[in-house]
Amino acid sequence: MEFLYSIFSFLYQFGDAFAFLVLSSCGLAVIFGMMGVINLAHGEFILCGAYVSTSAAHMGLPLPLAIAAGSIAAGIAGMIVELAVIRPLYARPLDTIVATWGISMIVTQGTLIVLGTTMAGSGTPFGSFSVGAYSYSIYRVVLMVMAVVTLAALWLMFTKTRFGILARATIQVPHVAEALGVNTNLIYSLTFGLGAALAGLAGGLYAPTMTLVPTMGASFMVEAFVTVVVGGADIFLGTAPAAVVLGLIKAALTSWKGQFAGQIGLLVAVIIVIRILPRGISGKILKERA
Amino acid sequence: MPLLETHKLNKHFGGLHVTGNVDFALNPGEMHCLIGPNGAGKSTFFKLILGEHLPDSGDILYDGHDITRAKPFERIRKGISVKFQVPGIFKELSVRQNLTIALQYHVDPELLAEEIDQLLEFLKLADDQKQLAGNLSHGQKQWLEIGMAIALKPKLLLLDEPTAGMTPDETFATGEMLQELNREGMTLLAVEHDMAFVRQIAHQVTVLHFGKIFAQGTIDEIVANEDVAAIYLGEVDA
Amino acid sequence: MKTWPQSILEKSMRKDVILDVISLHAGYGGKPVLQGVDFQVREGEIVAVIGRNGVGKSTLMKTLIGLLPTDRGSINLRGASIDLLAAHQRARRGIGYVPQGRDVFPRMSVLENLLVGESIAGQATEGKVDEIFHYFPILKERADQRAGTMSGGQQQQLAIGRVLMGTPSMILLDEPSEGIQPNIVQDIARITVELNRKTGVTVVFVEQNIDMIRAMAQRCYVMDKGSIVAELDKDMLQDRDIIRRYLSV
Amino acid sequence: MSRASRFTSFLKLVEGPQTLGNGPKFWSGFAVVLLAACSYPAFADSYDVGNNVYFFNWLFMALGLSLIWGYGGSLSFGQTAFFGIAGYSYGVLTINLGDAYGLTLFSLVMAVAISALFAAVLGYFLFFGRINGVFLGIVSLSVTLVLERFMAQTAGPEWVIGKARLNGFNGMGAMPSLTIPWPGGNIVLYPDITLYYLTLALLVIVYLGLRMLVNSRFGNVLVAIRENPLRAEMLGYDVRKYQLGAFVIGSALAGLSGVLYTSWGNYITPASMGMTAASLPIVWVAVGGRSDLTTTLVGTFLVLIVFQSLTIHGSQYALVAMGLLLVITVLIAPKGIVTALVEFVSKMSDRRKSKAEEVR
Amino acid sequence: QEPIKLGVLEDQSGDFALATIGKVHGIELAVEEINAAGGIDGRPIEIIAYDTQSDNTRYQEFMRRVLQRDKVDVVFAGFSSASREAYRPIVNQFDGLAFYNNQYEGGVCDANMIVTGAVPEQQFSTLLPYMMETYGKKVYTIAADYNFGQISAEWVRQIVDENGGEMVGEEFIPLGVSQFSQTIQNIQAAKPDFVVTLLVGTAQSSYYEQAGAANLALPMASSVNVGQGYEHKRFTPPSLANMYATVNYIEEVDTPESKAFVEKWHAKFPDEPYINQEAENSYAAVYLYKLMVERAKSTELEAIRGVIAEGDICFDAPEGEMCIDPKSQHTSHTIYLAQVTEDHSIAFPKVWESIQPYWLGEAGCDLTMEDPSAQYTPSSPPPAK
Ligand SMILES: Nc1ncnc2c1ncn2[C@@H]1O[C@H](COP(=O)(O)OP(=O)(O)OP(=O)(O)O)[C@@H](O)[C@H]1O
Ligand SMILES: Nc1ncnc2c1ncn2[C@@H]1O[C@H](COP(=O)(O)OP(=O)(O)OP(=O)(O)O)[C@@H](O)[C@H]1O
Ligand SMILES: CC(C)C[C@H](N)C(=O)O
Ligand SMILES: [Mg+2]
Ligand SMILES: [Mg+2]
Repeated sequence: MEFLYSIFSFLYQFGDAFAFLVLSSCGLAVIFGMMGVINLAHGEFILCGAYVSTSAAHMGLPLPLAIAAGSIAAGIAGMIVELAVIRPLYARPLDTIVATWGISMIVTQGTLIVLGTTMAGSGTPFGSFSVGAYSYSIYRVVLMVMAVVTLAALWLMFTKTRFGILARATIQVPHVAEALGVNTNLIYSLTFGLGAALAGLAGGLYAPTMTLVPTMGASFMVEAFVTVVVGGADIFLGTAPAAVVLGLIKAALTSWKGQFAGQIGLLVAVIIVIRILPRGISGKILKERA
Repeated sequence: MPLLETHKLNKHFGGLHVTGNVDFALNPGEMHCLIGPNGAGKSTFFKLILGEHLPDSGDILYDGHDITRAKPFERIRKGISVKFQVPGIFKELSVRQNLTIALQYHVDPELLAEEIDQLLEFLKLADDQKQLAGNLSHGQKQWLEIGMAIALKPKLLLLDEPTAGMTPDETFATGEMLQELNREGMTLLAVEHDMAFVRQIAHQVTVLHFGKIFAQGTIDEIVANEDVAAIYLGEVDA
Repeated sequence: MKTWPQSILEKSMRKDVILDVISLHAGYGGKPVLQGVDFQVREGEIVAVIGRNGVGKSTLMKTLIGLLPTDRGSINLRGASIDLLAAHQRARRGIGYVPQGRDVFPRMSVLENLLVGESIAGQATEGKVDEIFHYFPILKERADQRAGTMSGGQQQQLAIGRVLMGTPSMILLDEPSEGIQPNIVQDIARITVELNRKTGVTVVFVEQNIDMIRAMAQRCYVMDKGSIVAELDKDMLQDRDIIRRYLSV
Repeated sequence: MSRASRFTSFLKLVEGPQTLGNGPKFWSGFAVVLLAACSYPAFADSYDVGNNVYFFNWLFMALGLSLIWGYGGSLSFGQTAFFGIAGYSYGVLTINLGDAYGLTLFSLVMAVAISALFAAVLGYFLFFGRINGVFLGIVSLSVTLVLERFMAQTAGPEWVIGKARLNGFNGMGAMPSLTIPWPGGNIVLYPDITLYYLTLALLVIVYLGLRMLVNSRFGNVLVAIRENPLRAEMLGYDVRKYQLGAFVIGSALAGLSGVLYTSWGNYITPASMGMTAASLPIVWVAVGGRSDLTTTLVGTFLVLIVFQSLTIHGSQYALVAMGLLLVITVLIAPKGIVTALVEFVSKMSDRRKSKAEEVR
Repeated sequence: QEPIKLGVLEDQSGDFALATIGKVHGIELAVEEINAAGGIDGRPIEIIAYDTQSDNTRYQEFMRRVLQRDKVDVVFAGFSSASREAYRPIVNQFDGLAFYNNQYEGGVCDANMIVTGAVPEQQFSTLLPYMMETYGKKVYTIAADYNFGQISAEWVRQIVDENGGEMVGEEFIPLGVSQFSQTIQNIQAAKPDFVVTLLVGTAQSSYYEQAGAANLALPMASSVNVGQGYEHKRFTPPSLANMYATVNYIEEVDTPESKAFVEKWHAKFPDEPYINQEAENSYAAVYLYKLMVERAKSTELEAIRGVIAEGDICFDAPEGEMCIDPKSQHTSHTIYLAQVTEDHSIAFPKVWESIQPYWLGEAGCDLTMEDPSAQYTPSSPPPAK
């Protein structure tokens, strides 16, 4: 029995790490994988989702709706940013690093100035459950489910819908896509908006469990980057397996040697993975297939 | 002794056998054309010779040395040079700089400028030498790349569709230029679909089909070959 | 206000003129390339554009489809100016464009590449994919291969198949024979002519391959230094040497 | 070629297609700026002198990144790793060796060498593993973040090298400043006039040296690799070696920055390898115009000054203003603000010239 | 009269702003009061403040600026110990006087520094015996993985040991980590009687919400949380229920002096989310400085240190009396045991008056004799004489 309990607890910890990796990274992955843009303002879209959903919850909106509101708000913010700042930069993707870094500074400090140093949380719903000697938060299980749902929805959207095909075409050879009748500006806008909305979703989902401060986005960034890199440029082939591998590494190291080991383990994993698979997991899969 | 030899060269991508047991030999001083349907494996064969792809099995001998596993740049330093099917130039550098980079280790620094001027003249790019190479028209890019390839003064020059996008006159001029270089001792292997060009320059022609050598001979023999006509030439009057 | 010469005005009013290009100027960021291009294409025609390297043929094609802005002059499609339309809007009006150097979507499968072409029509057309596969069997065989790994000639076929997916009423082809094996060059010429007969599609193509020009073109414009310098009619196109001469103007 | 002419042709490399600013006009401008820089301490107060030394400290790292990224095309997001390694090395060495007999100068050289060595090892894995593009950026970022995390937890007494406590997140202090042995009393290089001249001299040497490097054949190959690595390889160049070479040189310069910074403030901290610190060099270099040494130098210096004065005068709005400035710069000046200025000025002077000709 | 220049380097933006904007306000409030009452010996105080943006290099830049360019008489600077260590060499180089008005890991023995914040011996020697008596002797520590956390954890270990308790676990969390599922489980596995939480930074404080959600209903003790980051105000009840923190001040302190203080504070800064202990330290520090200057009749460092050496620089702060210890130039405090209740209100089950910062002096730091300008820890104390 003890043994089963510890298996459950490991699975729970793995699922928890997996959910965090998936949710914090998929917005970044969409924007990076589809558009080649390294979005250093990713954390600020998460912030946007968290703040909006928490405010909505404070105003009495039920939690699922509040989270949706956060995600939508971040998506709209993303589309605005894309229009104003990112669009002129597609030809020189590396410059987006600087631009999004600037945006991140503006948003973080702007939030501090306008909304103050912190926002009161809304509290984690659903309570807890126990297995053996351990008690667990139910909401964390919801997060795990949401991670899986998000991945599935993304996969369907990009492989089974026309939008996915057009989006990938637009990113790969924009002028030809345009000449074939694709409204590339609209595609860009929607793709970036989707990435931002996913970041907002992560923010909304994690908001009840976290400190709400203007710099909160930063605590998602390392995990997000690591997952995207290990996954490689193809987000659907890459992100899920990367999150599995990294989730295992993180859960195992953290339970064995503590948080420090878990963190360092993640970063070292990147270096090792890239050494073995220079194009990430998806690069490997694609090569095999071709 | 042949300058370039391959023994049972094999390469596959997934389930697709792109070259299958290719035994090929190229004698020094020869001008050889490689033709064959689209997707026959001609470019892949080039990439194997250059080391951009490594073969699954088989050997490549160059000048008596086994270069099967050598790094691309090592092969180049042994005297091979190439123009790709899709022009590969330094887009954000000027035409002149493109040539400088190709020539700088092959020419005495004192003579470099002069040499480049000559080459530019020859490539009809003298007027455009300050242009960024990326802004050239498609045909001009082809010219530039040929220029970089011959700047290395290679013993063996590989050309993948050198005249694509050129007018017939330009194609002819290119042919004459290559013949000139050949007279000076360069061996040449070219992939082409333009039969007039092949007729103009080729001593020998090899037809590749599904990664295998399908026919070999002079251009007249090849044109007369009905099987080649069926898979490749159609009713072209070459 | 600028007044157009009477004859051109007249011509542009003619009902069967599908494409009317008047004194077109365009270039790259201040560098002029097209310096007053005038020509007309009638509905259902196949017209070739020839000229030496670097005279501006591809630039003309890019300007027609809208990838480069018109600096001066105008482009009229069926009598209406399209100068202010973005490329995708022009495509939606039935212009298909096959760029020089093919430009397939490298990291997408062959089939996905074809599906993008549907955007010209704005919707999927039943049975279209099979039709394309019929014209270019290699595409069917390699439907799942990543387009970037197809051979040069295969990519060219894909690029042509891709625009046909959208059933365009006018196709702009930039050097379609480049890198294609001789018998498929003949096939492409044949297919184009066949399509033209069957559907009345208008074709404007840039080409250097004399055989292809002769096999396809009903009329031919010669370009030099950014403008049209001559026009060859059906009879002149019978003579290889004339074409050859004009190709090297 | 005679030795003399070889030497002059070597010197001629300070000019060439790979650098902006050639010809007598540029060099007279350069002389004026240098002169102004040399006489600056005579007019400025000691705070400004020391503050400028502080700005100078960072310029080496920026120049190194320009070489690696702007010229070589490899975006390294982890230059601060070498900065930090050299800074800590200098601290450990000088705390153990002391500041007598010019040992601090020896430590400087050693610390830079250590960071170069580390760059060589890391770069070997990266470039010989054919890692490039964004992935290179993120791996190098990960390396620097690992180092930061690691150094942050070395607070305990067990983390000591010789006499030097690493001292975790709080940072390592109490290392001596650079000291020049001098008959009749060592000269300690506090952030004042002597250090100013020393750093300035180093800067001029590094700048001119790099100009010669990028205009040399090595530099030609480097930009060729940036433009088209496959083509460069097919011209017979071992691409990986050139990339590694540039990476090591650029990283050693980041190391030099680290040593100078550590000696300037007698302090080095893990935070100097963190995410923010790692982004800064990229921002400096991109804002000025990364593909040229001069624009990088001027741009970095400008950004440092502007950001500092914004912080002084902008209170809480400073960070917002900085962010806006970055976004606007990137949008209106694609090749960097300094390059844009240069192009604008030369266009204006062209126009004036042609007008003058018209009149004639 | 020539004003006395007071340099202020505090983080008004970035990671630490949440806890430190109040420090600037505390200084402003005190200065306003003092100036209204005629200044220090008739000289008004002029504040010269820079925003250090939670960035160590800004401390280095601005410390040089205030000392060299602005030529301030005294500087109040720094929240994180890293920032203090970043500027300390510069203060030493220019022989300036700096106040560090912050609770920290202790051990700075430097004649150019005056510390008004509380140190571990003041907070733990009070907190831990109480907790062990009340809840039991098995202790689990989670601490930020850097100097403050590690040294504080060392103190915890030592005091638990001295009081016959047992450490059943200890875990260090890198700064910036915000996810705690595994940590929560590790704690459950170790079955402690209470948890010592030494979490730093806003990301780490997410622990409380997550532990609450997982129903980890263990009592908690802390020397930094509540008193600095007012977590009980930011998280929904009852996630901090049964948290005990030793603070030298927080706004809930229920004395007439404190109430008056809170009132005048809110009159000036109506939007202040919370008055934490560092805000009060900073406020009191201005008065302590005033006292020293008046006593010394000078702002010269030597003169000031002279009056400190006399040993009776004391001020009746809102928390109660605080005095400066001449040997270490640290400050004695009234220590309140703040208990967070089920609904996140605060009770004070216990108060200790005038707790001395004893350790440094006992270990051998004596600034009246010599100035090593060093930082010591229990495991690396001053060299024995
Ligand atoms: N990386 C790859 N992955 C999968 N298939 C590939 C890859 N590279 C080439 N191929 C396939 O191998 C075959 C040979 O391609 P190759 O480019 O050598 O043809 P080619 O003879 O040069 O044709 P063309 O005349 O059209 O240029 C083609 O069917 C192509 O689709
Ligand atoms: N992106 C560009 N930027 C600047 N100039 C360009 C650009 N593309 C082409 N040019 C210039 O415009 C002129 C015309 O180029 P264009 O590509 O239209 O020629 P073309 O007639 O299609 O030649 P080819 O037969 O070689 O394809 C050339 O001089 C070329 O250098
Ligand atoms: C507890 C902390 C927030 C402050 C403390 N002075 C430090 O070491 O950083
Ligand atoms: Mg090919
Ligand atoms: Mg063209």
